Amino acid sequence: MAAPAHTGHIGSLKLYLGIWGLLLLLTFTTVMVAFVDLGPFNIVVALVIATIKGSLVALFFMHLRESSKMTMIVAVASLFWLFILLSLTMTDYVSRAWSTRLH
Amino acid sequence: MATSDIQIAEHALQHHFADMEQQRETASFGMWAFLLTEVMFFGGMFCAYLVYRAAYYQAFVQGSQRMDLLAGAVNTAVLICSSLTMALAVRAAKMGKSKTVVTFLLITILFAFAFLVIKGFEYHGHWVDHQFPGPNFHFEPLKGPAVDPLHTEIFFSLYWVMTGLHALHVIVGIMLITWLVTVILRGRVSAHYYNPVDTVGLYWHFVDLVWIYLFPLFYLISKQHGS
Amino acid sequence: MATAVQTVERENYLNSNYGIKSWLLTTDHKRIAMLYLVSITAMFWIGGFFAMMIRLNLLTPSGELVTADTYNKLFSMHGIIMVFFFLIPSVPAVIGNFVIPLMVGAKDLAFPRVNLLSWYVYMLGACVELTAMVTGGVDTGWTFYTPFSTTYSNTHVIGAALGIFIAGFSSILTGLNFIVTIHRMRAPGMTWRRLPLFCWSNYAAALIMVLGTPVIAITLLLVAVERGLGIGIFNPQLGGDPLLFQHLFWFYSHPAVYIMILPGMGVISEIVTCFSRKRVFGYEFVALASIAIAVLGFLVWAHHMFVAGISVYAALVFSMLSYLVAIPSAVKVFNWTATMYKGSIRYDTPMLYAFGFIGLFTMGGLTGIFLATLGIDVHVHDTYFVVAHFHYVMVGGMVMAYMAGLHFWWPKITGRMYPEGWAKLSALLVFVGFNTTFFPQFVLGYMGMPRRYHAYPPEFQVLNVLSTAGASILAVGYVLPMIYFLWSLRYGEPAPPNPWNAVGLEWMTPSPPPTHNFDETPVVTWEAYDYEHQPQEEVTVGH
Amino acid sequence: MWINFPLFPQRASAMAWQVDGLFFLLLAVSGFFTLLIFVLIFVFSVKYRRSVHPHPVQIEGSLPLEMAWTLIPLGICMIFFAWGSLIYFQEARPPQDAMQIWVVGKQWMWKFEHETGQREIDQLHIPVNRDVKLVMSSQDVVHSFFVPAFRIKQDVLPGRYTQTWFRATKVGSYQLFCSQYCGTNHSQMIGEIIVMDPMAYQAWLGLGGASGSLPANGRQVFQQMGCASCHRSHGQGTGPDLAGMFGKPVQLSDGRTVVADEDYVRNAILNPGAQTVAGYKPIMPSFQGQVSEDNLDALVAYIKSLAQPQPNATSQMQ
Repeated sequence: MAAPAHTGHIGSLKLYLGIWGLLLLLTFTTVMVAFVDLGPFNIVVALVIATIKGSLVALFFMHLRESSKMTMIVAVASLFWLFILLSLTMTDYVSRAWSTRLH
Repeated sequence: MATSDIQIAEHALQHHFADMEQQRETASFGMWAFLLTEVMFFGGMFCAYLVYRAAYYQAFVQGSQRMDLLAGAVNTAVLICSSLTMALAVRAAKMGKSKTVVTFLLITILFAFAFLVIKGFEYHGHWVDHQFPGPNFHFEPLKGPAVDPLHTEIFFSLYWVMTGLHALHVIVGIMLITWLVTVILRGRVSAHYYNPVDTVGLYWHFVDLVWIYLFPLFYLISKQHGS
Repeated sequence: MATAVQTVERENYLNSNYGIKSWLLTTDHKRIAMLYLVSITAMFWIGGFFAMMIRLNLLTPSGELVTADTYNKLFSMHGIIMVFFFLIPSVPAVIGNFVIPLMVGAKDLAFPRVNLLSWYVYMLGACVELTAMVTGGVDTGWTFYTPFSTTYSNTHVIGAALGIFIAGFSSILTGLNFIVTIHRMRAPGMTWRRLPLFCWSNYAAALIMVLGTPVIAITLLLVAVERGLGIGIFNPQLGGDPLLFQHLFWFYSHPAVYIMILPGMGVISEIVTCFSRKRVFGYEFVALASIAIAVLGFLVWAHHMFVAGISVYAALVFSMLSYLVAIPSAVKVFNWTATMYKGSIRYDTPMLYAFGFIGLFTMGGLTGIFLATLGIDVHVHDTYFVVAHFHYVMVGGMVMAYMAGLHFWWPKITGRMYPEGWAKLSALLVFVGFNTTFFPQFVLGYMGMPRRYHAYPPEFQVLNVLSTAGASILAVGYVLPMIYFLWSLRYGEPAPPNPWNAVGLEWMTPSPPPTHNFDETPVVTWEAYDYEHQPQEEVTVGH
Repeated sequence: MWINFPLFPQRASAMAWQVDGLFFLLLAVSGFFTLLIFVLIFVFSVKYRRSVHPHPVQIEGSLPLEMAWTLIPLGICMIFFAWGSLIYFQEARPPQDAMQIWVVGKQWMWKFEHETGQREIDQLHIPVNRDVKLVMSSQDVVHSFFVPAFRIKQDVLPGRYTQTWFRATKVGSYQLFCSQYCGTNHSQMIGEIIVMDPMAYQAWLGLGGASGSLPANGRQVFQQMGCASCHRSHGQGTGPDLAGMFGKPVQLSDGRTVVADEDYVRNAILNPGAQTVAGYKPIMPSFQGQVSEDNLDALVAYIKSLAQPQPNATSQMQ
C-alpha cells in the first residue's frame, strides 16, 4: 500500500506566492518595455520575458523542478520539435530572397 | 480518516497498475505527453504567425495598435492568478484538505470566467469595428504608413484563430475543473489519490503558458510607433 | 500450458463476456484491437474499391469509365481513406494494441478508457469522412493543396478535412497510450534492452503521432476555417502564402509515412527472428534506427516541395537531410538479412510476407533516394514514379508487414490456425500482383506521365494496361485472406499457445489470452529473441 | 494495335543528358544493392533452411559490419547529393542572355507571351539551341510546368513569379504537362513545345499574331493606369524613376537592399507598402485585383525594357 511519503513534495505557500508576485511583476515589465523603442530588440525582450514567465510556471506551478528526468525530457522535446518546425520552415522564407540576388 | 483515505485509494487503483505510485506517475506522464501534442498544435499557428510577421511587419504593427492593451494585460494577470489558485489547489490536495481544494478550484473557475468575459468584450469591440476577417473586414490604420488591408486581415485572422482556440482551451478547462469539483465532493480524492487534481492542474497551467506567449505577440508589437 | 489447448471452456478475452455492449463498452486492449480490426478492414475495402475504379478507368488513354470529376474524387478518396483511415491505424491500432501490453508483460495499456475513446474518435472521424464522401465526395487529392482546396474546389472539402481532423485525435490518443505504456507499464526485468523490437518501432511511431498529428490537425482546421469564413492565411489573393500550407502539411505528412512503415518494420523484426530461430543481428542498431528514423523524419519534409517554389538553399538543406533518414532504414534491411545468416529458416506464411517486405521495401526505399536527389526529383516529381515509390513502401512494405503480422499473431488473437496452403498462395499472389501493378509505374513515371491524370497520351497505354492487370491479381491476393481468416474462425484448427515456438511474453499466454493477460505479472530474466534457450521441438499444427 | 510503345522519354535539352546520366548511375548503384539483398535472402533461405540447417548459430552482431553499412551508403549518398544539387542549381539559374517567355497558367490552359508580342495558348514555339527563360505565374491555383523531354518541372504559383529555363537541342514537338493537380480538367491542361530551327522560327515570327511587343503593350498599360503621373523620368515625380532600375540593387526604406527582379517589380505593383524605395513616401496604392495577370506581365516587361539601353527586343534575338 502506498505510503504517504509517495504522494510527492509539497511546496511551501511562500514559494507559490513569491512566484505569483514575480509573474505579475514581469507582466508589468513587459508592458512597460514595449513602450521603449529598442528597435529590433523589442521582440527579443518581449520573448525573453515571456520565456522566463513560462519557465517559472513550468518549473514551479507544474512542478517540473521536482519531476522525473523523463518528464523533463518530454518538456524539452516539446521545445525542440517546435524549434524544428519554426527554424526549418524559416530556412525557406529567409533564403528565398537570397536566390534573387544571384541573378 | 486515515483508513477511509486508504479505502479511497484502493478503490481508485485500476486493475492494471501494480501500485498507487505507478498509477500516479503514469497519469502525470500521460498528461505531459498530451501537453507535448498541445505545444505542437499551437506550434503550427505560431509558425504561421512567424512567417507573416516577418513578411508583413508594418501591417502587424498597425493591427497590434488596435488591440486593447489594458484588457490584454489584465487578462494576463487574471490567468496568472488562476494559475496560482490552481497550484494552491493541487498543494491542498496533496495535503488531503478536500474543502480547501474545492475552494481554490472554485476561485480558479471564477478567474477563468473573468478571463472569458474580458476576452468577450474585446472580441465584441473588434467585431463592431469590422476587424473580423472575411467579406466585412475593414481596417483604418491609426497611424503610420499605409499598409495593404489584406495583410492586416491576416494579422486579425491569426489573432482570432489563435486566441479563439486558446479561449476554447479555457472553456474546456472550466469544464474539467467543474468535473473535478464534483469528483472531490463525492469524496473520490484523498491525499493518497489526487491524480485528477494533478493532471487537470497541469492542463490549466499550460493554458496559462500559451497566453503568456500570445500576449506579447499580439498586444505588444512595437507600441512606440503608435504613441 | 499445453493442456490449455484441450480445455475448450477456458476463460479468455473472447468468451469472458457476450453481447454487443460487452464489446462496445470494453476497455480490454485486445477487444479494442478487434474493434479496430473490423473498422479498418471495412475502410480498406472501401479504399480498395476506389483503387480498382482508378485502375479500370486508366485502361484506356481517354479514361472512358468515369468522368474527370469522378476520377478526381476517386483518387482523392482513395488517398484519404487509405492513408488516414487504414495505413496509420493498421499495425499500431490493431496488432500493436493487441500485442504491446502482452509483450511488455502488462495487464493493459496505461489508459484503457482513453484507448476505447480513441476507437470512438476514429469511428466518428470515419463517419464524418464517409458522410462527406457519400454526399458528394471531395476532389482535392489527399494533399488538400491550397488555394484549390480553400477557394476553387466545389466539393465537400470542409467535411473531409474535419473527418481527418477528428481521426487525427484518435491517432494522437493511441500514440500517447503507447508511449506511456512502454515507459511505465513494463514488467519487472523488462528493461529497454530487452524490449522486443516491435515495441521499439511502435514507440518511435507513437512519438511521431504525438508530435506531428497536431500540426496536420491545425493545418486542416485552418483550411476549413479559411474555406468557411473566407479568410486568407493560405490564399495568395488575400495575401497568404500557399507554400506555408505545404510546409505545415508535409511537416506532418512526411513523418506520417514513418508512422505507417515503422510499426511494419517492428513486425518484420519479430518474424525474421522467429522463423530463423535466431536473435536479431545488432539489436541496438535496429532499435536505435527506429528512433533515428522518427527524429530525422521530422527534418526532411520539404523534399516534397523541391519544385514548389521554395528557396534553392532550403532545398539543399532538405535534400541533404533526406539522405540521412535513408541510412537507418538501410541499416535495418542489412540487419534483417544478416539475421538470416546461419539461421534455421522455415517458410511459413508470415516469413514469406517478410521476404516480400524486405525486397519491396528495399526497392521502395532506394527509389526514395532518387526523389531526394535534387536533379532527378525535378524530373520525376509528381509523376507516376512517385506513385510507384510510395506504393512500394506503403503497400509493398506496410501492407505486406500488416498481412505478415496478422498471420503471425492470428493464432494468438483468435485461438485458431489459418489454412497454411491457401495463405501461401495468397502471399504469392500479393507479391506477383503487386509487382505487376506498380513496377510499370516506375517506367511510366520516368517517361513523364504525371500523377492524378484522368486521361493520358496513348503511348502510355501498354504499361497502364499491365498495371491494371496486376491490380486484379493483387485484389484476388487480398480477397483470399479475408475468406480464409473468416473461415478459420469457425473451422480452423485450435491453436496452441505458441504455434511458432517463438519467444516473447505474448507467446507465454494461452491462445487466445485471458482478459487480464497474465495471472501473475511475469518477471523477465532473458534478452529479447533468446532463441538459444528456447526448446527446439517442432510444433506441427497447421501443416 | 499498340504501335507506339516507348520505355524511355525523349531527350531534347542540354539538361536531359545530365539528368539521365545521374539517373543511370543511381539506377546502377541501387540496382546493385537491391540485387545484393535479393541474392543474400535467396541464398540464406535456401542454404540455411531448417531441413538442412536445424541448429542456428547465434550471433550478437558486429560493430564493424554495422559501421560499414552505415558509413558506406552514407558516403555514396553524399556523392549523389552533391551531383544532384549541381544539376538543380543549374536549373535554378537561368543564363543572363536567355530569351524570355512569359507564362500564365490558368484552369486549364497555358498562356504564353513572347517579348515580341506573340501570344499563344497551349503551344509554345521556340528556336532550337537557344536558352529560353520562363517567367511564370498562375491566375488561380497552383499548376506545374513539366516538359519530360527537357527534364524540367517548376510549379506555377498564384501571386508570385517562379522561373525555370531550358535549352532545346532537337527540333521537334514535345509534350507539356501540368503536373500539379489543379482541378477537374487537370489532365487536359497539356500542350506542346514546338522547337524550330532558327530560320523556321523567324518565319513563324513573321506570320504575325503579334499585337505589338510585350514591353510596348506594357507601356500602354502604364499610361492607362496613370502610373506615369508619379513615376516620371529624372526623379521629378513623387515616385522613383523607373528607367535603369531593373536588375540593379535597390535600397529600401527599411534599410534592406534587394535586387529589382521580376518578382520585386510585381510585388511593388501589387503590394507597394511592403518594399518602399528609400527616400520615397509609401503613398502608392495597391493594384491588387485591378490589373490582370497578362497586363501585369506586360508592365513588368515594360519596366524591364526601361533598363536596357536599346529596348529593341527583336535585335536581341539574333
